[in-house]
Amino acid sequence: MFLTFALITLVGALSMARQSNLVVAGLSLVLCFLGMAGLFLLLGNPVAAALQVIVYAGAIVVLLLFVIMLLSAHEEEQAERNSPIQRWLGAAVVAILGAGAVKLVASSKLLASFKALPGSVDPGPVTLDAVATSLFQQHLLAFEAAGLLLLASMVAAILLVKKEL
Amino acid sequence: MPEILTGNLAGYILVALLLFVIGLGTVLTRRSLIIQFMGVELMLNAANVALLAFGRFRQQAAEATTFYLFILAVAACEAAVGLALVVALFRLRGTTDSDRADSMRQ
Amino acid sequence: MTAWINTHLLSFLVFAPILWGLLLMLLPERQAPLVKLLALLGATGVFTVALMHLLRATPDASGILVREWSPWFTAVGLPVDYHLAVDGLNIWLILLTAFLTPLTLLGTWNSLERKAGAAMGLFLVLEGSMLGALVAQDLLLFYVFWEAMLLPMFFLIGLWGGQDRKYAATKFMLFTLAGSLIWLVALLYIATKAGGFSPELMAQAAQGLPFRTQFTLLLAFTLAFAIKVPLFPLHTWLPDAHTEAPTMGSVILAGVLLKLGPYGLLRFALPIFPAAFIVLAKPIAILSVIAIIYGALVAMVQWDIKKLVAYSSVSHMGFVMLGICSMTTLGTQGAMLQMLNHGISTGALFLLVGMIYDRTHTRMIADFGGVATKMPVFSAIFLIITLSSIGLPLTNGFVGEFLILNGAFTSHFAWGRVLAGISTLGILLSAVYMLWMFKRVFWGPANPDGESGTAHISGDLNAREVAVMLPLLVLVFWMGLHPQTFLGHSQPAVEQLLSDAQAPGQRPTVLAAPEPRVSEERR
Amino acid sequence: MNTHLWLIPLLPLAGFILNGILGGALIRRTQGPGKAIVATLAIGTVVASLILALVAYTSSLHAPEHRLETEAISWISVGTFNVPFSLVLDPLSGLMALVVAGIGSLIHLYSVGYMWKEEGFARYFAYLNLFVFFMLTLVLGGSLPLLFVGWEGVGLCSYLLIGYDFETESAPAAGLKAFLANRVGDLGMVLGMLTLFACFGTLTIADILKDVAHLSPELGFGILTFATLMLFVGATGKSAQLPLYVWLPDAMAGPTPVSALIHAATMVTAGIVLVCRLAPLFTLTPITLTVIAWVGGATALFAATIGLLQRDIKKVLAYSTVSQLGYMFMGLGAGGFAAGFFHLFTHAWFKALLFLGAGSVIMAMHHEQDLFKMGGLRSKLPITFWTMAIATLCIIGFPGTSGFASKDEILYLAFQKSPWLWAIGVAGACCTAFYMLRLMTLAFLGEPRDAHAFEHVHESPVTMTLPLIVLGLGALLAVALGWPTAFGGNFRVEAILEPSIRFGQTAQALHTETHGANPVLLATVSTVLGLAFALFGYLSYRDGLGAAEALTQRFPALHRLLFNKYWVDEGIEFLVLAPTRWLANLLWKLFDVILIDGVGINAPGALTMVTGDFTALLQTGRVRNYILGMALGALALLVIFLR
Repeated sequence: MFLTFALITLVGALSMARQSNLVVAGLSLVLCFLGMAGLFLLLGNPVAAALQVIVYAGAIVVLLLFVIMLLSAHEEEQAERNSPIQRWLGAAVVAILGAGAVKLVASSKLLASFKALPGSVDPGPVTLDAVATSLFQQHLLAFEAAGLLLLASMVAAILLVKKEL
Repeated sequence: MPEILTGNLAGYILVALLLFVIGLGTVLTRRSLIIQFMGVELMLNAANVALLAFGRFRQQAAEATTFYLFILAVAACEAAVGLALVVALFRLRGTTDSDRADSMRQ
Repeated sequence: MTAWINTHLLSFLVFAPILWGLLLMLLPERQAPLVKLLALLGATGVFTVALMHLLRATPDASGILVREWSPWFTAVGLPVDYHLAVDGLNIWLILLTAFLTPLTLLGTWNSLERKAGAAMGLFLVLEGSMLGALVAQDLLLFYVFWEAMLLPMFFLIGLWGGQDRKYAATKFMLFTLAGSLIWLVALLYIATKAGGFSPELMAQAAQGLPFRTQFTLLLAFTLAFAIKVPLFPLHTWLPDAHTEAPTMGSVILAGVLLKLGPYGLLRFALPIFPAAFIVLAKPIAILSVIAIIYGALVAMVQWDIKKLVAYSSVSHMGFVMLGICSMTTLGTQGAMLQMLNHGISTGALFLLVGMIYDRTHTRMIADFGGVATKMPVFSAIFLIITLSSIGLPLTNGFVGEFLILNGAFTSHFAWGRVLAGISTLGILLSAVYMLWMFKRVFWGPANPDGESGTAHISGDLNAREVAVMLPLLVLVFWMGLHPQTFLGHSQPAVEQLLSDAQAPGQRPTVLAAPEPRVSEERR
Repeated sequence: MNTHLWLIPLLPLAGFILNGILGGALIRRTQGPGKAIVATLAIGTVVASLILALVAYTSSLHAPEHRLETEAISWISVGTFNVPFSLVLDPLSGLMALVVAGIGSLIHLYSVGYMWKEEGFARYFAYLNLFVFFMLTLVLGGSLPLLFVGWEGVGLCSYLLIGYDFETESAPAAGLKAFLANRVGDLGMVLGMLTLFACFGTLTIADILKDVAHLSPELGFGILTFATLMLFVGATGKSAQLPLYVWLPDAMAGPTPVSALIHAATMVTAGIVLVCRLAPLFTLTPITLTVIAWVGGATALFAATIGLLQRDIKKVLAYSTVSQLGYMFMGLGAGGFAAGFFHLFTHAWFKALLFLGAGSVIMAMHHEQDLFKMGGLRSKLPITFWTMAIATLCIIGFPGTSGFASKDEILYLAFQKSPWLWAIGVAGACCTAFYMLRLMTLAFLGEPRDAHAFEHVHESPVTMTLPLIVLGLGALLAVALGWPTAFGGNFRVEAILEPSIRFGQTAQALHTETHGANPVLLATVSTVLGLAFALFGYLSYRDGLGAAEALTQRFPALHRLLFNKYWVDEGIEFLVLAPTRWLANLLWKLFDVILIDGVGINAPGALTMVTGDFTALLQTGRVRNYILGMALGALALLVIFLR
């Protein structure tokens, strides 16, 4: 199961990265997010999985697609000029980082110490209750701050896009 | 079958890292602001995966989910403001190509 | 009020102009006439207060006339005092500053075409910071004011200057800043050794240092002061700054700002590093003589009147430095007097050049000729100031130069006689460039070109301009006929300074600041 | 005590201030009456000074050491350096003050007529009063700096008065030249004062001279020689000696009365006054005296030869003045301080007279100064002619005149110093006789060469002729002050000046090698030669210019040399001024602009800018590039920390 979802996620991501049609890229992103939601389920976290589908795959990607439609920018524009350095350096950085990631994960003793779930105390899936308790008891202030942030960004977005107030 | 493909912590972290790298690659190699934006979303989500995986394996799943929620909120804000900026730029310059928005050059 | 002034006179002198100037800068531009009036009133008020209180003050045992002293703050274990004092060394420089400011404001009343109010406000800020540097006795405080002077001057040149103002302002800023930053390093070094920023502590600490270290530190001190003087070959910022600055900037630059260099040397460098100073005095004396001759020669071939006067400043300030480096009472007293002389005559020259520039919008010598026919009063005044500048006896210039030459001639420095002999050439050359310029501008047939400067002159000086020049003329003759007024105060101070320098062992014990009385009251 | 001495210089100063500030406005308001008031004020102050000086001089004769001194008023005082304002009236300064105020008042009077139609009437008289003030300060000053006040002050007035016609091209240039040449001399003066202060610790003349008497011979005669040489350099500047004489001929651009007062009678003699004042000091330094004698002799001959061929009437007189000043220095250098001063005294009368006469001629000829355009003026200007004739006789040393007495004494002393010096002096005297007769013949005798101008010539007004007559009388009577002992006379001036010249001295200090000579024989030789040349001068020009032109064609090279004044001005321009300007430009353009500003200041600035421009290329403004940079940085950090 893990392998399936992981592959869905990575393939979605890669397809998003290489797609030239923006709409298709957005849809690939949805695929990627869905795979991620599956991974979250495997981690015993249905709350996160649900949120992932609703907010990311739903709201955010839809927002992206709306913008693509609004600006009718389905295709990437012609490049003004070639920048091979940027491309090759970028590719090199990505390659090194990717290789490094694989090597790191493979050789990490820390990660290896969490080889499997300590079976004796499987906490069971995360419940909405637990999340709510944590959210509204320990992190109430942060929650309020997040709310304020959302409000502020809403105002900012409106301000930026609106031609005249 | 190697252990990593069965869904231990290392597997999740590897997925998260690869997602991050793919996101970074997108930002670095693509010019359309919208798709670069998607790359950024991907990088944020890579963090989410790592966060939740660690939370699960270190017995603090509820806490991790709470922070996942916060990341979600920030991502939403970022998406809203960022896309608004893209729209504003398009209005101003008629382009969504990040390379053409280079008036910061001296 | 009177009581407050009595105890806080120096703070008043420093901060009143600064605050008043900042306030005036906030007023809108359309109020410019009012702002000018307020600025003039403020400057006159400061001068009146300074004159009334400083001349009435009686010196205490150590020669201090007025003092304000309280701890200020302690930074990384080094106490910094808010220590202001007036003694024989700075009293006349303070009065000169306070005197020139209102005169300059009045003299350039209509010179600035835009944002005149803001410029005058800025000018008051400049006055305040210069006064601050003159009265500061704590080296960190001095440094703060020293740097604070740069900003208003920078903006005066950069915003109200001539064509190349940006270049000139930047050059002025970077040149002086380069010197003072190196100085700051030395200052902090010696401060950590001394455990404080008072010159007395530093002098004690310096005595304990190896000679090489003392010498290096003194070099850093001297560099900052020499740039301000400016000493050859660090002088090239001056002609540009003078030429591009608006009249008020040039006047105060020549009148006061340059004096901070020699003053700093006398006030801080000499007492802190007496042994090293005696060694360094010789090369500086040689450089001063070069400056005297060089400035005069270069002034000779200038075609811009302001530039000519600027190079003449280099030459005159060379005399000041020579006097100080002679390490004799005669020479140092001469230097003290010459600083005032130069402030009066060169300040007056810049004012006069400004007056004719207001009428003709040109400063090129070739554009003039025959001005004396059109402006007889102006020419007469200009001639008198010119004569004072070339050191004709009975005017102020002669006394200063003569004392300096005598000082240099009788100094213990072996080459003193040769140097004094060479620098007499400066007296000849000053006559060459000043009178040659006078001849070309004022005498001879008028420039036949209809577009020339002379053709644009419509009238002689008006009452305001004459009123500006009259006090300066009075001073020219007063200082020439009775220099004792100005030498009397500095005589004991200079003697004390030099005897301390020659016998550094026996200086009085270090005084400490009084208990933090003032700061508690403030709370 | 003796406070009234102050009034002697201060009265003319008051006249200057009043006329300078109010005179111009007054004349603009009221024209004629205004001018009268200005002139009265100017003359009045000088005449008052003259009377005061006369009174003071008579009372000084009864004072101890024949000296009157004022109280010292503090001027400059720093530690041991003390220079007070103080005046001293002794025989030397008293006589000089009388000459200055006396001739000064005559010339003031003369100027009223001469300058009446001028725009700057008030300005002129103000300057003239100022000059008298400074000249009296110079003469009476009790300390060297105070003397220097007058010294520089008269230079200033000379500058202002030469440049009186400031709207012309030449007058300001001449004024500038005069001031600068004087300043060169003043450098010497300043250096001399510095040295004397270093030696004696005082600059009061009386104190210095008293110390000189006690100076042990081994101590510091080298430095004293330096000091006196420097003072003499100052004197060459003011008294127009070689090589600084060049300003005096040009100074003729000033109004003629000014030439008479400043550039003939008084200011230019300041150098002689200075040397006489410090006579005991100079006596101690024989090297300096020798230099003075030879410089004086050289100048006397040199200037006289130039004077031979000048066409401008004032230029002839100017070179004559330079030459006569040379005689005075020759006398001083030969140790005859009294003789030098006596020549100063007689010369003041007859040369002032010559200039004023020339002024009268020039005015009559409507400002024509070319001798070749004059001629036959005797009948039209009788007073001018006869008074000038008296002066001519004096200057060529016609036996029995004052000029004969003073010049002969100098020549006699010169012979004692060196026969060659005497020969130079006699040669100069011959030239003098020639050019003076040439001048008189060309101007007054023969046929008028400009008939039109001649028509309108008439004698000058009484304000101008009266001074001529008085000066003529003075020139004749000056002989009363001294007649060479060799001719059975009494060289009274020596005794009169004794208290000044031997001030503070106890013993006769001067011992020079003497060449035994018969004074009568010497005088006869020089006089006969002089008169012969005078006759030659008369004959050459009696019948117009023809004979002179013939001479010119026989010696073309000599003529060109003399006519172009040995190309001295051109030489100075080429050797001194041009290199100085070149050097100044070089310093400015090379050092200031290229080396200091270019290499030192702007090059690092430019380097910074260029570096900035290069690094700015990295700043593409493209967000992707920035992110790439960030990623690279992060990668580097990772490599560093995870390695």
